[in-house]
Order: sequence, then structure tokens, then C-alpha cells
Amino acid sequence: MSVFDWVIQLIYVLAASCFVLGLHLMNNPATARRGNQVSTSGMATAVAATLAIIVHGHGITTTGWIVMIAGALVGGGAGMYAARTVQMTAMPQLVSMFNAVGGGAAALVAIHDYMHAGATVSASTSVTTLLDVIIGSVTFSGSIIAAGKLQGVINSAPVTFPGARLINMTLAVVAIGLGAYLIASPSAALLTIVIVAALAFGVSMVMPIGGADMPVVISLLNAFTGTAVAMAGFVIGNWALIIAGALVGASGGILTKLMADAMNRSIRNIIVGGFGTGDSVAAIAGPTGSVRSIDADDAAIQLAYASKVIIVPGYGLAAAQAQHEVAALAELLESRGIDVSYAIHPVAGRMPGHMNVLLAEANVPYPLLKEMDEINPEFARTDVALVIGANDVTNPAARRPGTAISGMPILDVDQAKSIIVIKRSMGHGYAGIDNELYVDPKTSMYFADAKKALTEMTAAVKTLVG
Amino acid sequence: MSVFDWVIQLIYVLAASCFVLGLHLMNNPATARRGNQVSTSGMATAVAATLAIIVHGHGITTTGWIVMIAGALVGGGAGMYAARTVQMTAMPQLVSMFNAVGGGAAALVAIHDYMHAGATVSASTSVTTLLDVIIGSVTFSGSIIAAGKLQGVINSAPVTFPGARLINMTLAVVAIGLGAYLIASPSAALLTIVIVAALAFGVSMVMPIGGADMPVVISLLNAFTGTAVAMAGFVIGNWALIIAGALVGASGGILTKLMADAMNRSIRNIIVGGFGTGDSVAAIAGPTGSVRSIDADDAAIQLAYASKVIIVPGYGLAAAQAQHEVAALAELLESRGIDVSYAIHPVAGRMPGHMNVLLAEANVPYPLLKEMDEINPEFARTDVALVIGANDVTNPAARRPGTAISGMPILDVDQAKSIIVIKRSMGHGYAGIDNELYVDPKTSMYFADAKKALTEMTAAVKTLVG
Amino acid sequence: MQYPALLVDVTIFVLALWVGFEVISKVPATLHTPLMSAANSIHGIVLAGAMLIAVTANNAVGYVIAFIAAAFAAANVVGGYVVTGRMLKMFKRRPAIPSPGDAPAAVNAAANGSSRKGTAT
Amino acid sequence: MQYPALLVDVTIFVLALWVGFEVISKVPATLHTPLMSAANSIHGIVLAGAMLIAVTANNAVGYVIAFIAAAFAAANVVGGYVVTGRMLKMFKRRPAIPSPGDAPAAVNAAANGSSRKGTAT
Ligand SMILES: NC(=O)c1ccc[n+]([C@@H]2O[C@H](COP(=O)([O-])OP(=O)(O)OC[C@H]3O[C@@H](n4cnc5c(N)ncnc54)[C@H](OP(=O)(O)O)[C@@H]3O)[C@@H](O)[C@H]2O)c1
Ligand SMILES: NC(=O)c1ccc[n+]([C@@H]2O[C@H](COP(=O)([O-])OP(=O)(O)OC[C@H]3O[C@@H](n4cnc5c(N)ncnc54)[C@H](OP(=O)(O)O)[C@@H]3O)[C@@H](O)[C@H]2O)c1
Repeated sequence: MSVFDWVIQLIYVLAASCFVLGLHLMNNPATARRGNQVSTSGMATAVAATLAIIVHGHGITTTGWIVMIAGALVGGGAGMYAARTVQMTAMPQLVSMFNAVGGGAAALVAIHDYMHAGATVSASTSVTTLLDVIIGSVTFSGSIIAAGKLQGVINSAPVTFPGARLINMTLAVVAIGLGAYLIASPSAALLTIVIVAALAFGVSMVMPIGGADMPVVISLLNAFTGTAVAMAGFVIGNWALIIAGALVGASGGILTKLMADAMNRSIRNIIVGGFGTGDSVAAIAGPTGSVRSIDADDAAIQLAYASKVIIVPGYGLAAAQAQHEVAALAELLESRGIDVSYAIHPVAGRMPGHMNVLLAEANVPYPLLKEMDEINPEFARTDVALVIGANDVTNPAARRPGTAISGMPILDVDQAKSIIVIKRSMGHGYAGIDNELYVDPKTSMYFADAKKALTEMTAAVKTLVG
Repeated sequence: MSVFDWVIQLIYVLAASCFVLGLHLMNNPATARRGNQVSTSGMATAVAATLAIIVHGHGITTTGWIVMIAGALVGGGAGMYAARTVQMTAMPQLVSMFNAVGGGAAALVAIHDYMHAGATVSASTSVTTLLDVIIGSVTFSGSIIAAGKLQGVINSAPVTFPGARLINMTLAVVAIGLGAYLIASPSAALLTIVIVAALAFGVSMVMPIGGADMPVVISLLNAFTGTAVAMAGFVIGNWALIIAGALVGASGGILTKLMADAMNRSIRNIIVGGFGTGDSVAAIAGPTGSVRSIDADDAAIQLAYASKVIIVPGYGLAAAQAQHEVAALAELLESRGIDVSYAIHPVAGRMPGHMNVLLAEANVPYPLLKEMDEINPEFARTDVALVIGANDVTNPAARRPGTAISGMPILDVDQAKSIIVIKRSMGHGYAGIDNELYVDPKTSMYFADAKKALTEMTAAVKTLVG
Repeated sequence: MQYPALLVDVTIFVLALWVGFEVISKVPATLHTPLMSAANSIHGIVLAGAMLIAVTANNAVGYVIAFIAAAFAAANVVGGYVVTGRMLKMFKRRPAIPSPGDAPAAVNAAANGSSRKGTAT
Repeated sequence: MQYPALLVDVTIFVLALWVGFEVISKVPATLHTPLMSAANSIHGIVLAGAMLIAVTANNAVGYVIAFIAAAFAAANVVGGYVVTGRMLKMFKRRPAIPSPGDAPAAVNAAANGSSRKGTAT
């Protein structure tokens, strides 16, 4: 290795260190932005080092330059556009698309290397090459399906049919078996079959999973992409790819585990599918007991004369895009000296941290967003708990065994002195079960779309208090 | 590299992973013991792999075997004996002695390698070899002095004289300058001078530091040992040494920083010395204001009729070895239904976590030991704060600028309804300044040795309540 | 002295997995979404690999692959960082625009801020 | 393919520093003393290096160095692990020996335990 190569490898290690430091700074909302900047500068360093390699090597053709620059401009432009215009509620889809292209690029690195090296490739490189091709391809097609389901372009219900599992297994066996064979005797033609099988497996893996489970799947695919990138690093002998890929692989894996734990389900159970059937507006069913229904004025009176209010946002808030409306109501109440805070359940909404991002978008200061463990003891001292489009995360059934959400920690909303629930109907949430909170004598139901309900309540409070 | 070497290196990486996992499990008292076991098994694996290398290599002589095994037995036996018999209060000394032997062994690895390789050693290996020799030697002698100061064998006051700094500088220049020269032209004779200069520097670095600052110094020397071991790993091309050494280097460095921060001093300020002059029993001085002195019976009445008591232990508790007595008093109070907890300041005592270890020894359940941030809001609701041999960590002067401890976060003892302080005199603590808490009208002073005072108070409470 | 590449790569991979594991297990739930997208942008490092394809490509297939790989990876990098930055910019201690409700909100925020600090480890 | 040893060693060193940094910054103050002594026992890995001295030693000086190094490192390893174990054994959720004050203490411990869990991240 020449001095040049030495310097380049050290610069790559430095870039990877920037990624670590960046993630470290993400531990705290106050330093998170700086973390993103540090990480970005690491990336810029790595790209600059790569350019240096290319220039230093003299091997690139003019066509090569044009292709590379054109590709980067087209891709970069598309990425920039998508990132700038995406709605906060569509974040999971976008993350999924980035997983897709990342995994795809990693697979292409290996495919090119394999074709280029031809028969001269060593067995040990072959192993990582084929792992990269398979994992990258699965991620590519799987992530596109996941994004499609979330966007509503693909049927978000679990799509399954007899023999589906058999097809799945066959595809996996073909991809892995043929991949193993290719390690011994390389062949570009057979590689195509591996790629096709892996792509098909990605589709058949994600199709049977319900739309509501997609965030977990996306997080898992994020880990896959990281692993594919690390394998690409093995293939081309680049430590920056290995380190960064492993970082993402590990972090994606942990995040997936945390999400599954918070939902009290196993990752296996999610992948096998058939649980989260998307939004269940249709699944009307009522718990036994009488329900008290109120309107905006009733709700406004309760709120205006409370001294402590806790807002409990859930998926319905995101679905109705009512984050600005809730922030406006909260500010109005605060301006009247009422103590207002938000109770954020770890899996409220449909992706980790979903509520925090939404409310942050509506300029809610993050110290007002309380995590479950912090806020639960406060419900007993609360006059009104205002539940907005949250269902499962408030369901006392979780405290009993034998229900779909048994064992999931919940927000102790039922301890508040009175409870107002905003939702459109008695419909179920993600877990598809009745919520006993709604028949609690302390609870009043305000049936409406969250955005409309909040706007009306804010108006009613204003009229009431002048 | 042969397959054998491959397997060995992977086993070393596995062993190093055990160290990481072990440290990770130390994050929580509930898993900490398992962490130590995982780490131990990693060490056993590494030693077994090393034995495999030796046997596989066939190069070792019978004398070599004898020397190695005899050394391991003698050292292992001594370590075992020391670890089994040491008093919990003498823990810092023992840790310091382990630093000394660890640093010494690392230096010997490099010295042997240097002498053995002779003129054939490459420049890049030379750099790490000399770093290892210098850091290891400094750690060796410095740690012995630190242990001696803590044990009282060496004068614990800062030992300094005119020209001391000059000697220090000269030694450093000799060690580093000659070391640099040796990289270019190896010479076993000159290496001896480097070793001697480094050893002398270790002594002259630690001598001017006061005994009370020793815990910070020990933590720093721990980081030094880790670095020396990592350098030894560079010298002999062993990744287990590199990884484990870097782990310890980083963790020791952070711990040192945390300690210094919690004391509100810079590491530089500590090393330059002249602050912590050991125990200051002699430094009698009184804050202005009248002091109320009480006896065991008065204290017992206050405690027996309290409903919430917070115990604030400090260095005096450790000095008096009164951990069992305080636990007995606390249990007695608890058996009468009184709510008792312990407020543990991060730098109470003379080493990080000192109070926790002591109280754990006396069977106090660790959930009763509250960290500063957790307990501070509770003082206002507390009937009696019982301060035992703690001084600086309760001194309200820290809240004002311009004192030796300004800016150090303290326990809000002065917010309790009443305060009882057990100490032998109006003497100063570690920082050598008056404590205004003692002239607070709510405060009563019980002047006695902590062990004696607690025994008497327990007896008095028993008599009082039958 | 030299080490075989695969052995080194595996070792580096294992260590980086540990780093990832340790660094993430501290992130509070509040930041999980930005975290996911930050991790997302980091795997955009595959751009470095994609760029190198263009060097060895020497036929039409190679150039097509190089183009697509560069485009994919660049979209990942640029999009990932921009969207993460956009999200994080929204996390504020206090609202940016003063509003009628601002004063009590700010007081609240400050008080909560310190209590938060208290309960965090 | 082969990599130069020093480059690899430096990279591994840097990554391990990150691991150490991340893994330690989470340890609560309660466990700082056992942590110090655990780190202490880990640097006993120098025993692996000390043992290898005995292989290349071939004169009196070499054997003396080998003996001392092995003894030092073994003391570090054995002593470090034993004393750490001894300390950690003392950390208990509840007192081991039931005593008159045990019942309320246990209740307290349980209550505090859960509140602790609540405030930890
Ligand atoms: N956060 C994550 O990472 C994640 C990932 C995957 C799954 N999950 C799961 O998602 C669930 C989250 O619980 P959650 O309480 O937030 O939500 P939820 O239990 O899914 O309930 C959402 C409720 O919002 C109501 N809603 C829907 N659209 C609305 C609108 N426009 N206006 C007003 N209300 C509307 C629905 O009732 P109506 O139809 O009657 O209006 C529904 O009952 C948990 O079961 C969790 O396990 C979370
Ligand atoms: N924990 C660490 O890691 C660490 C490390 C280095 C330095 N420090 C420093 O150490 C200090 C710790 O504060 P602290 O409040 O725990 O202790 P302190 O401020 O040093 O005060 C200890 C007090 O205990 C009393 N005392 C001594 N022996 C006693 C006995 N046998 N019986 C009863 N009382 C006795 C002394 O007063 P009398 O003489 O009147 O009895 C003294 O005022 C801080 O300044 C901290 O910065 C801590």
C-alpha cells in the first residue's frame, strides 16, 4: 500500500468517526442538529477522499466521469426535492425509499464487481459479494413495497394466499442455494437468477404484512441496508463502508427491537404477518356500557376551567394532520394560566417518535412533551386528559392478560379526574380491540375528525372566556 | 497468515467483545455481576488462546514454561490474596497497585521486544514500543506513589520544593527526547536511561499532588495503563491487547473527566497540585454565627418522631467505617414506619461511587440510594436530614461565586425542616472552607466520631421508643 | 507485517457493530424518527462505492450500472441529510414566533427543562 | 489482499476508543467504583503479552523479565476480577438477612425500584 492509500484509509476512518460522533450527539434534542452537521461533514470528507482516489488513479474514462457526475446530479436532485417537499406525515415512506435506493446501490456495487472480476474473484470475496447482492436486492424491492403500502399505492392489507409461504421459501432457497453455488463457480448469467429471486423474495416478504406494521418493517429494512452497505465495503475493501454499514445495521436492529418490545410483539410475529390490518375504520364494534357523547361547547367548558390539562395525542392526530390545531388550543389554554403538557407514548402513531416530530413541526417546545414514565404519575393530579385520536396506548385492557395488547405499558389516562376523547367513531385502533376507557363514567366522547374538533373547541374556548 | 493464526485472532476479537459486553452490563446494578462474569470468561478465553499459540509454536524452552507458570502462580496468588483481604475503604490503594503492575507488565513487554528485536526493529514498531515503555513506566512508579499516599506510607501532603517543576520538565524531556532518538538508532543501553527517566517522572508527577486528589490521579493512571497495554498490543501485533487497552483508556479518561467535573475542577488544575491537602482535621476555623450542639438523646427524639428522614453520608462515614452503624439506625427507623432514604452526592467520599460501595457492604438495598438529581426535590418534604461526615457536598457556599467549590452542584440539605450534622469538630472538609450550613438556625451539630455517634443514637432511639 | 484483508474487515465490522449498539441504546424515544433518518443518511456512504464503479466500468452495461448506482446513492445521501436536518430544525426548546401564549409556555418550558434534566440519567 | 499492520492497528484502536467512550458514558455514578476496578481487570489482558515473552526469552535477563511480567499481569487479572466480584456481590436489591426492619425496607425497595425504573432512560 502506498502512502496515498494510507492517507485515504485514515481519512475514511475519520469520516466514520464523524458518523459515530453525529449519532452520539443525537442523544439529546439540544445537540441533535449539530450531530447531523457533524455526520454530514463526515460524508463530505468521505466523498472528497473518493474523488481523490479517482483522480489519483487516472483510470477513469471521460464517459466514466460523465456517467458518475450525471448520476450524482440526477439522484442528488431527486433526493433533495423529495426531502424538501415531503409532508411530515409521509416521513416513513420517504425513509423507506431511501432504504430502497441505498440497498439497490449496495447491490449494484457487488454486481459490478462480480461481473468485472469475472473468474478471478476469490472465494472469500465471493461470499460477501453474494451476501451483498442478496441482501441489497431484498431490501430494494421490499422497501419499495413497504413505501407503496404506506402511501396507499399498494393494498395496505396483508396480501396473502394459499401457498404464499411455499413460494417465499422457494425463492429464499433459490437465492441462497444458487448464491452458494456461485461462490464455487462464478457465472454472470446465473447471478441474474439470484438477483431476480432476491428481488421477488423482497416483494413476497413484505406483501403479507399489514400497512400498520410497516414502520417496524422499515426499521428492519434500514438494518438490512446497513448490512448490505457493510458487505459492499468488504467487496471493495473500503473501511468507511464497513464501519458505517455496521453502525446502521446495529442501530436499525436495536430500533426494531425497541419498537417491537414497546408494542409487546416479537419481530418474528410481525414478519409472519396478519395482525396490523391497516386502519380499521370499518371495524365498528362497541364495548358494552353506555357512552357519553359531547360537543365542542361542553368540551370547552371543561378545559377552560381546568387548572391542569394533559393532551394525549395518537395516530388519529397524525391522520387528521391536526398538529397545528392542537398546538393552538394548548397555547390558548396556557395563556389562561392552565398547566398544559403532552403525554407521548413510545409507540403512539405509526412510527417511533411520530408524535414528537409532528408536534415539533407545530412549534410545540419539546420540554412540554413528556415521556410515559415521566407523565404517568401526574394523571392523578390532572383535571382533564384530552385524548386526540389515541386508542390502544390508552386502553386499560393492556393491564389484563389475554388481550391483543396485554402487557404493553400504557398511559394511565383513566386516573385523570375527567377524560375527553376525540375520535370519529367507536372504531378500533391498530390492535383492533375495544377500549374500555370509552365507557368509563368519567369519559366524554367527542365524535369528529380531530382537525375539525380541535378548531371548533378552540373557537368555543375563545367565545367562552371572551 | 495460517488458518491457525486466523482462528486465534478471531478468538481474541471474541474475547474483546466479552469485555465490551461485560462493561455494558455494568450499566445497571442488577446485571453488573453478570457483566463481571462475562468479562472474566473473555479473559479466560484470551489466556487459553495464548496458551494455544505457545504450544502450537513449539519455540518455548522448559525454562520458559517454568518461569511463565511460576510467575503466573506467584502473581495470581498475590492478587487473589490482596483482593480477598482488602478492606472496602482501602479499595483506591488496591486499584492503584493493579494499575502499577498492569503498567509495569506492559512496559516489560515492550522492553523485552526491543531488546530481542535488536537493530532489526522497524521505525513504526519503535514508536509504539517507546510509547509503551514510557507510559508504562510512568504509570508503574506513579501508581505506587499514589497507593503509598493513600495508605499513609508516604506523606499525603503535596510534597513540593523550589525547582521541582524544573526537574519534572527535565525528566520528561530526557524520556521523550531520548526515546525519539532511539527510534532512529536502537540501543539497549540508552533504553535503560529512558526507563529510569520515565520512572522518575512518575514519582515526581504524583508527589506534589495532595492525598485527597489521589482518586482522580488513580483514575487517570488507569487510563494510562490502558493506553500502555494498547501500545503493547501494537508492539506484538495482538488485537486483544489493542482493543482492551483502548477500552480502558477511553473509559478511564471519561471517568477522570466526570470526577473532575463533579468537583468543578480541571484535570490540569489537579495535576499541577496544591489543593487537596489530605484530611484537614487540624484546620480548625469557625464560620461566623452561633452553633447549636446536641447529644444523642436530642438527636434520637428528632429522628423517632420524624416521618421522613434523608441520610446524607460523606467522607467522614468512610473514615469512621460507620457503614454498618448507619444501616442499623436506618433499619430501626424503618421498622417504625419512618420513610428513610440516602442521598448520594456523586463525589461524596474520596472516590467515585465510594458511598454506594460502603453502604452496599452494609447490606443497604441499592434502590434506597438516591442520586442527587433524584433526591434534591425531596428535601423540602423532609423532616430530618441526617448529615454524617459530609461537608463540602452540603455546603451552600457552592451556590455563590468566589469560593473554592463555587459551581459544584450540591445536595439541598438546607431545605429540610431540620438538619442534624455528625462530625468531630468544626474542621473543614476536602475543599478547606467553612460550611454555612452549620450556623443555620435549623441545624444541630452532634460532635463525635461517626461510628460512636451512630451507635449511641441507635441506642437512644431504642430506649426512647421501648 | 501484513494482515489478510478479510480477517481485518471482519474485525472492523464487529467493532463497528458494538459502536452502533452502544451509541443507539441511549437515544430517547423523542428522537427515534430523526434517528432512523439519520441512520438512513449514513448508509448513503455507499456513494463512495458507487463512484468507484465508474472507474472500472468499460462497457455499456458497466456505465448503466454506474449511472444508476451513483443516482441511487446520491439520492440517499442528499435526501437523508436534508430531511433529517428539516426534522431536527423543528425541535425547539421554545416556539420561535412569540405568541399570546408564549410567556407562560416559556416559563413552563424552562421549568420542565430543568426537571427533565433531573430525571434523565 | 493484505493490509499493512500499523494502519489496521490504528483503525482498530480508534474504533475501540469509540466503543469505550460510548459504553462508559451510560454507567450511573452508583457503579463508578466497581467500574474502575472492572476496567482495571480488563487491562490485565496484558497477561497475554507477558506470556509470549517466555517464548522468545533465551537468556537470564529475558527469563527475569518474563517472570516479573507474568507475575505482574497475573496479579492484575486475578486480583482485579476477584475484587470487582466482591464489590458487586454487595449490591443488592434487598438485604440478604431478614431483620426486624426488613418488611418495610422491602416494600420501600420495591416502590423505589419501580420509580427508579421510571426515571431512568
Ligand atoms: N409508533 C410506532 O412505532 C408504531 C408502529 C407500528 C404500530 N404501532 C401501533 O399503533 C398503535 C398506536 O396507538 P394509538 O393510540 O396512537 O393509535 P390507534 O390505537 O391506532 O388508534 C388511532 C385512533 O385514531 C382514530 N382516528 C383515526 N383517524 C382519525 C381522525 N382523522 N380524527 C380523529 N380520530 C381519528 C381512530 O378511531 P376512529 O376510527 O373512531 O376515528 C383510531 O381508533 C399501537 O397499537 C401501536 O402498537 C405503533
Ligand atoms: N468522591 C470522589 O470521587 C472524590 C475524589 C476526590 C475528592 N473529592 C472531594 O471530596 C469531598 C467530598 O465531600 P464530603 O462532603 O463527602 O466530605 P468532606 O467535605 O471532605 O468532609 C468530610 C467531613 O467528615 C468529617 N469527618 C472526618 N472523619 C470523621 C469521623 N471519623 N467521624 C465523623 N466525621 C468525620 C470531617 O469533619 P471533622 O474533621 O470535623 O470530623 C470533614 O469535614 C468533595 O469536596 C469532593 O470534591 C471527592
